[in-house]
Amino acid sequence: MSFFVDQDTRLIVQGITGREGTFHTEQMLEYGTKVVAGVTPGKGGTEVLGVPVFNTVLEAMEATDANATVLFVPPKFMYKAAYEAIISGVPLVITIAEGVPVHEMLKLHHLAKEKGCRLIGPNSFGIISPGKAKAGFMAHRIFMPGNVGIMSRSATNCYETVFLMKQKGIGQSTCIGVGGDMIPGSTFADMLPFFEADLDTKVIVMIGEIGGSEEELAAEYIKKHVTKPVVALIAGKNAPKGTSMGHAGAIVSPDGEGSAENKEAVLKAAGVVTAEGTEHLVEILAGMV
Amino acid sequence: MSFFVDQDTRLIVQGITGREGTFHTEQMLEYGTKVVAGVTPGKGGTEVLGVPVFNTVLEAMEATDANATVLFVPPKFMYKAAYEAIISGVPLVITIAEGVPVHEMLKLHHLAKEKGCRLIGPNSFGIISPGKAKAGFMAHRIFMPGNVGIMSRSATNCYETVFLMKQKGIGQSTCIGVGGDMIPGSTFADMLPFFEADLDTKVIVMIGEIGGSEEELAAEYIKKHVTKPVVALIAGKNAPKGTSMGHAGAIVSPDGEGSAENKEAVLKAAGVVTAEGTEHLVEILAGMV
Amino acid sequence: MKLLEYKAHELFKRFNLPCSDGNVAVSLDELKSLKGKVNFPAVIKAQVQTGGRGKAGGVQFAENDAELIEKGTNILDMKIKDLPVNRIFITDKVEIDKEMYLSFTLDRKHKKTVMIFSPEGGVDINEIAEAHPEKIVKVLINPADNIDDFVIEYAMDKTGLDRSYLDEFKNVCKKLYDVFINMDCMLAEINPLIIDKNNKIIALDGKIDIDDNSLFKHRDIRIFKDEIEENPLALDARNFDFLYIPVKDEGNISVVSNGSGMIMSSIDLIAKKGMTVTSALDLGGGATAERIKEALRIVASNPKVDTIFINIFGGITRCDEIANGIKSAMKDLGKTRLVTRLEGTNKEAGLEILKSIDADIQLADGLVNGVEKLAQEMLV
Amino acid sequence: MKLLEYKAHELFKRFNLPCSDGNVAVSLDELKSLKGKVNFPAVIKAQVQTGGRGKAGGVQFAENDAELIEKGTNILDMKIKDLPVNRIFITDKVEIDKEMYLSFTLDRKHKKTVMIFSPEGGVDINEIAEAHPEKIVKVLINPADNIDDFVIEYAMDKTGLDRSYLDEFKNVCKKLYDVFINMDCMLAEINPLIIDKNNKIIALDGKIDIDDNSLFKHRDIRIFKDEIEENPLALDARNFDFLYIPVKDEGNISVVSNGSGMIMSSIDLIAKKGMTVTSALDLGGGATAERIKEALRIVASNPKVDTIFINIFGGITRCDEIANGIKSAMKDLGKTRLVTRLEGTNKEAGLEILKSIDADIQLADGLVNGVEKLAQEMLV
Repeated sequence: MSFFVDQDTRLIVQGITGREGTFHTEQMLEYGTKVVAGVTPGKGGTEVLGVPVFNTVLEAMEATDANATVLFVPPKFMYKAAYEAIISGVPLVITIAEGVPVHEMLKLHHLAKEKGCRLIGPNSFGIISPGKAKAGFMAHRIFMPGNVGIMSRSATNCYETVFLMKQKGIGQSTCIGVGGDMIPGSTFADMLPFFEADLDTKVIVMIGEIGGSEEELAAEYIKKHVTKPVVALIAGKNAPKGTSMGHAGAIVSPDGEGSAENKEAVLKAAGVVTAEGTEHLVEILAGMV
Repeated sequence: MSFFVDQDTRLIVQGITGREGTFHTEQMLEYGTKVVAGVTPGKGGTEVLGVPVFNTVLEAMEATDANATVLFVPPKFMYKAAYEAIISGVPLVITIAEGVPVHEMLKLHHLAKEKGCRLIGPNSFGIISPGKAKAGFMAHRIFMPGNVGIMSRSATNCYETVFLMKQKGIGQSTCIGVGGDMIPGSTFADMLPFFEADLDTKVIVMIGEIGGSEEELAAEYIKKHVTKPVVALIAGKNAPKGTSMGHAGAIVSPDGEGSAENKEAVLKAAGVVTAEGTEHLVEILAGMV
Repeated sequence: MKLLEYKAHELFKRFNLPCSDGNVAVSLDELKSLKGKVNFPAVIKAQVQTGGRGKAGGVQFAENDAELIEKGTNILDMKIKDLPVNRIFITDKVEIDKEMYLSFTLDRKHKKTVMIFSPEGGVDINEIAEAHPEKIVKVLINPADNIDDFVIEYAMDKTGLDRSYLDEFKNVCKKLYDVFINMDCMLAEINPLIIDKNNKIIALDGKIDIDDNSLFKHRDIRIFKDEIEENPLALDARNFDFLYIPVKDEGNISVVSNGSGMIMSSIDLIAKKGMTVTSALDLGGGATAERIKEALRIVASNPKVDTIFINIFGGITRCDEIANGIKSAMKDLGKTRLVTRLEGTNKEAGLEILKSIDADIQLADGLVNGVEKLAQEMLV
Repeated sequence: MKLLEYKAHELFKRFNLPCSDGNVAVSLDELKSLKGKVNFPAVIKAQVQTGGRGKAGGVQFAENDAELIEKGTNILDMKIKDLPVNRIFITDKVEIDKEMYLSFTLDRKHKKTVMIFSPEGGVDINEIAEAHPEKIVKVLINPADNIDDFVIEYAMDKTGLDRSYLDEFKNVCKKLYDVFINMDCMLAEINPLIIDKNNKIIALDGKIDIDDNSLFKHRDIRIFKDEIEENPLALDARNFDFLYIPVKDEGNISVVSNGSGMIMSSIDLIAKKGMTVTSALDLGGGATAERIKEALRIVASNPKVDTIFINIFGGITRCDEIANGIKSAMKDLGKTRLVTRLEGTNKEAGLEILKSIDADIQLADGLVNGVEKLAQEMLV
């Protein structure tokens, strides 16, 4: 099971009857995504935009043979909804909510791995394969098909990047928001084998930021297993220590762990090209593709 | 990590200070097994037969770089000891005790799979690679090196088989007791890929019995993935329905599920040769190796 | 171990499952002492470890104390399928609007708990499965997990149980799951689970089967095990930590061996030769002469047994110990014939001892040879 | 959110961790009312969100009520690192035999809980790590699991803590783990964890840091958040659901943007040009004109800010709304200079509005161009 969202994706929207859920279901349908079911406990039997709604993910899976779900539910209900999706056997679970309690994400991170589920997010814009399908809330008009695969902790830095790419005529194979929270369901390193194997991806872009060790772990993996060129941007070089920069995950420990300097050094040692900012990143890409 | 026990196995004995633990540690050492550590809570710092004893598996692992553990603990403490071994990261956990509560084994079965641990037993005689090493309590004198790989739910049927094999000069690569309880940590199907890949194994013997679906699941796997010849024996053809035959697992449901007839039919359909009894089994083997 | 209905009911009460009050009586005196405690109309049910009590007259209704005593005494005097009714269970007669089925049991193939629900109930689940397969839903639950709300809702949606029962149904599912997990059940079943005239869900009758290996955790249940054991030989054997297995009523051979696999193999080969085993006894490991003697005594005390097949493959068990045990048992065995196969540690010493016994003991070399000797013996 | 010592102590008590009694006072009156409740000798400790209170005189001892009142009042009048001492915490002075360290925190790399223990304590864990690395043990714990006995025993064995403390140490570990899990802690630390003259293990001082995102589950803690927030602008911003981030004291630029990534990118590029950002404000999604106005007011109210860099990449956010917000904010901003970069939905309409404003607003096309304009502005 690839984590890519494309024509073969049959998507469930959990929280489809909510304001956000309905709005983005419409957007996703418009973009060509096969939204096959919605789930809202207590609203089973109804329809939203022609999509049948079920009380449980289990029933939605059985009735529609869905293979992915995106969760438009508030952070305080995220754990319960993602837990249900994982236990019900959905192979790809994409979570949007920002500010999920850390202890709940710790549990979900391991639960998903143990059950063989690919969990994306939280605090993620979702996944888009431009021109094919999207699962998430990203402003899809700025994306265009191409051969750059992007994975990003930040939505806005990804938007800025694809916006500048479009001006230069460079498109994307797949863009994934791994999310800005402290504990992601899936990490950069988890994504790399898929981008490495993906025939549509020629160059891999990693938009990281300060905090945590995901970029370092990705560098380790790249060194050993990735043959495609990787370009990285680390945001937050000038952020003060011990202060979260908005993303719960973007925080350098008082002892310096998670600093941009370290991340850039490790990435460079792994053969990754590092950019100063989004415009610089796109300049580098223009010279590559 | 192979599940085979051989010269590279560095074994922990949990419950080493107990009567059974000490006796079989002596037996295993005599046979050439590298028993590197013992674990008994509260007895840390002592020695048994020159083997250092630790309070916890974690410390034993760190101090000795062990890669397997065998549990000589009573059934009512098996859950706790196996749980500790799995959580402490021992890759191979062999459990001997008969009569572990079913609900505890259900939990351990999944826990081991989720943590990437190979759990063998319970109600198992252990694992022996004749001439190399053994981890368990089997009467090792009747085994001899050779190229038949055996996996068995029953200790006595395995003994009888290898005893008869010896008379015909046929030896074993590795013999594994998957155990006679209702819920095994690892199943026949879990063992097959290892026997299929093992260069020392030419023929695979499966000594099954009534109850459960392990032989059927093995047949499914054999059909798809096993190229080596497989010979099987199903004990309990004449056991009454709904009555356990001693092994907690050897019970045919009142509705006939787990019957020997069904197992033999499915195995034959998968290309497996089935034997009437242990002597017949060994006759078949004599014609093969 | 399978609990009798009244004991299952006691567990349901303990775990706060909704069920009507129940009373137990083992004698006329106890029946009389129930005066004023029973709600009428009441149902009186025989408590026996077998099915078909309804057809046998083991379930009757009482409208008042007089009827209760008359019919109760009547049932206490019955035998159902040869089993004496030692105990009756008296509950309210409930007005039933709908009968359903709910159980938790093990799925050995997936190594998980399976919840089985059907809005049709009152008969055996296999009958429901044949008549209304679409009205049965099965959901797997991970052994380490709680039962999730969504599993319960799924079961309702799939079978069409009205969502107005959501809260009550959730409550029953969670409580029965508590019983299943906390009591180490192999099966926890409510059948029928009824909806009464007031739209309340009530557990009317239940079956509980508890994992024997967990009984060290459930001492209160453990003490009932002997009480309900119907086979005195099995009881006798358990006192020596032997396992006694009744095999076929019509047989005349008993197999005594060490190890479950060996016992099954022996029975299979014997059956293949057209003979019939009536019982088997597993000695377990490390049997002493004294214990062998007891084992032989136990199996021989079944008058149907005229031949004992002793099949020992000794590892830790020493063949001379076995032989000495046989020797000292001989005077208790009367005319019972013995066929003995010894293998393993101290085999020769064992055979010497057996040859020295002045009795009809056939000695065999190997299991197949043993069964052949047994066949010859039968011809004698 | 980091709890002050007295609040951490309150949690320790709630979860039955062994610790001495404590009292809090915010005023002379409260100090007086403690008469008879305090055990002497006592320690009086200033409660401030900063380190180094010991050196500043914020920790003192009292032998009797008179001293308590004198020294307590004294501390309540202090400022420590510019922060007024609003509250003091009074506990028993304990006779210490040994100071140890125990904490549970997150290991982001492994996504697990890590237990950190050292039989050396009383100073910062990083100091212990430098001086006695062999005396620190770290063990990973799976997030969904309880803390197992063997983990605790391992920690003892590795550090050489005498096994006579096993039961007491297990108790402290399990209780602190309960705090960590049940209170959704980022950090639950006892330092020093002491052994007193009677060989009892006692939690003497603690640090608790609770996950802000979990506060909806912990209403009793939530109400303390505003109370301890030291930055009035951050508080002001939170009322509008903005996030206000103090960056560097010495800067003069404030960044207003939508999205954490965009804010970090802006600060990075600005720093690269040799300019210094003093604060940033994250608008979040879907800002209206009215909210933009409030955001600009908040960042401008810091007298150090003479320039605001507005960087909006609008998706759902509409650029004309932003422009109208800027327009209506102008009269509040005084001499503050604005550099604005708008991109996305209704960009042209937004630019038209901005051009119509009679004020010094630099308009930029793209982020890099924006930072260049900002650099030019600084030269003016």
